[in-house]
Amino acid sequence: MHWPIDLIVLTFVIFCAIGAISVKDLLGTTILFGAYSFMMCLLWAVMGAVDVAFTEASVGAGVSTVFFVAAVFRTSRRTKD
Amino acid sequence: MDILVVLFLVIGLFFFLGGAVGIIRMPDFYTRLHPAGKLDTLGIFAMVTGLAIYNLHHFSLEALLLCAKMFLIVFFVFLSSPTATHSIVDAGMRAGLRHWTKKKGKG
Amino acid sequence: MTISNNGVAKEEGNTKVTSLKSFFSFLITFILMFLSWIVLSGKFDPLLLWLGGISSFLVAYYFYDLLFPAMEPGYIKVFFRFIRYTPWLIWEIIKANFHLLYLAFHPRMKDLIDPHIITFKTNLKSDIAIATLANSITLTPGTITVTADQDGVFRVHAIDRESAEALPGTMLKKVAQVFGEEI
Amino acid sequence: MITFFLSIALGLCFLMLFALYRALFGPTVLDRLIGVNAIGSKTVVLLLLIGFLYGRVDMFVDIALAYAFLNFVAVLTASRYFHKRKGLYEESFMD
Amino acid sequence: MRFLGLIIVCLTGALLLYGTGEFPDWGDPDSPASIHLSNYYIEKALEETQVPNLVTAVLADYRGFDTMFETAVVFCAGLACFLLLRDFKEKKERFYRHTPTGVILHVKNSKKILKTGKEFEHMDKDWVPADLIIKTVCRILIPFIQIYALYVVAHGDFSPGGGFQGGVIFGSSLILLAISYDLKTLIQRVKEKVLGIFAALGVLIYVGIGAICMFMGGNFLDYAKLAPLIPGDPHHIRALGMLGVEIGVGIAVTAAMVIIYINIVSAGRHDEGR
Repeated sequence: MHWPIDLIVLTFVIFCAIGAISVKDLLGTTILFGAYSFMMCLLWAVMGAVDVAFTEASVGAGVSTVFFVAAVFRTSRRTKD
Repeated sequence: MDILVVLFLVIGLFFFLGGAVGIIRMPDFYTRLHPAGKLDTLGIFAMVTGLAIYNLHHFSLEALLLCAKMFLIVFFVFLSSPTATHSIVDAGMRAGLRHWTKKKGKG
Repeated sequence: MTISNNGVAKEEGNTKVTSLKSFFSFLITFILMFLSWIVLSGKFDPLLLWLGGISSFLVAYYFYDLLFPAMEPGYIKVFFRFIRYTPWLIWEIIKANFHLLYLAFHPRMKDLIDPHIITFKTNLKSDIAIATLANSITLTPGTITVTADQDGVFRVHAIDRESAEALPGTMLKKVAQVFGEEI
Repeated sequence: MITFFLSIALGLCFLMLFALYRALFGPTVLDRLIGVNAIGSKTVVLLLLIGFLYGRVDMFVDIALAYAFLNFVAVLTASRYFHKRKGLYEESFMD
Repeated sequence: MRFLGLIIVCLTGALLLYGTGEFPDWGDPDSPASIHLSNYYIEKALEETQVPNLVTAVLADYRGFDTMFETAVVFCAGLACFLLLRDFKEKKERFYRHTPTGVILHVKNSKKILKTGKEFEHMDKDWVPADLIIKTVCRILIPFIQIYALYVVAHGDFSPGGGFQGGVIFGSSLILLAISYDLKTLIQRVKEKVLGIFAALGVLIYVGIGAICMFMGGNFLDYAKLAPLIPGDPHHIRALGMLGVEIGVGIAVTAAMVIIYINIVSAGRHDEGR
């Protein structure tokens, strides 16, 4: 019934993933990864897996972004490749 | 009643559209924040109001509490969204990003 | 359990008054937390109500000084005045949002906008008044607060001349009236 | 009404594309941050709409609330980075 | 070399896509995954456990061991961050700030610790003054976030959520305190020792409930055997046992998240901030 939303959000997820691995700046990668998690949460919610969506929203989008930024803050922002 | 719901939702969508177009068209970072931070806030307000009205079709205590819960989201967004906007602007200022002005705007 | 840089006035000598105040702030935090628990939960099961009571007690016991650092009796008046301020603010936000919409859809947008930064000083003292004014300025489109410090100096980024000119006027008066401060 | 909600949700998905453009191709990191913030605020409403589509709003409101809060935390953390480290381009990052 | 990698990745992807052709259809009722166990769970779970949320019933009751070791993994992650990063060495350089004027003193290579009082205070190189607006707004928001997190923990039976999500939200509300003020404020409020004890205590609550079930004569984590200990309707005893387990998970996850954040952001020195 909700396949259009499903399809569109899935496309966005792929865009976010490609962006997250192709950006050179690590902070930018972190932020894009947060966007990826947001989209992923939406995708789970569209599929009806409510608990998984909640976990993704809380862990993937919130805390892991915070941890990644903290790690970037203590190391450097460049990638080697 | 349904007309009201449709009206609110369409107004909210219109605000969101304005925000999205603003994000694309504005010339620099600071001016982009204006539509992003504020039109979205009002869009959330309008859309949640519409959805809450739709939720009150079958009036009961549970529906009322659910509406209160929805407006908790609105309360939260109205507190947090301007703070996030301010924080981003402050970060840009400290990072030393120049703002776009009319005279040397071509660059 | 106090925050050192919070501006909590520690007057020596009248610890009794301080403890009474902190008890009141604990009580009000507890009531607020319990109300929000009921709104969130929506179930009136005795077990869940007990759990709600225990959780709001824990939050209020450990973090009572976050919501109200020093409870004053005047806060209730401030609350009602703040409720009266909100509709005006929302109306102002809606009115000004259409201006921003007009800007965003205008084909020659770059001729209309003229971003610049203005600075002005106010006499607001308390943290919460400054934060309210700053957030109100940010919510009213056309202007974003860049910095606001303890002395009440605001730096505001405005998107065009028109919204910059209207700035410190009515909103400052209303906010000062809500929090009972001089302009 | 359900069809109308579905079309509104599709419209929001379409608008998300603009914000996603800014998040993917934004010239600076802060532009990406704006894009992510805009995506977050749209998604809150989208989650509520999906809840109405499934007819179980009481479940989806929880996720939307958590979502609004965690979006705030993520944006605040990322911008707090610049409050502590000065400079948008750091450590000969540009060369 | 990169070209070779691309080819390999594409080949693997093509192979995987080829493999999906053999899968059962999406939502196929005759697929192997949904003929054995799922039906049992869907039919019997509500009747046996009195918990409306099926996912919680499966996670905390039918597969209780799984969740227990997940909690142990989170605890181990916190422990690993602590052991790898925590730095107990004494600092060589010290920074002091004169409060009224804001002048910063930089003391190198001295064992002597200056006296700090009303005039001078410790500070760190990375410290920036907390932003007024962010500080005030976060101060107002944090209690509401915490009550929401506790609500998520307590309502794991009825609505989505549970111990893990609630714990993460509670932990990020404490992290928000560190972001909006500074790290010292968080450490003053919630001591490091307390965090460590809580992280272990959460796992202990989980294991302890399981062990009590064993002492009462049942299997490990068989909540039905708890019925003589707790007054009330014996039908709901499984739901109550699950609630206890969720609370344990919540405590462990909260403490582990805060430990990880503190140790990462200050590189184990716990001194960012004043």
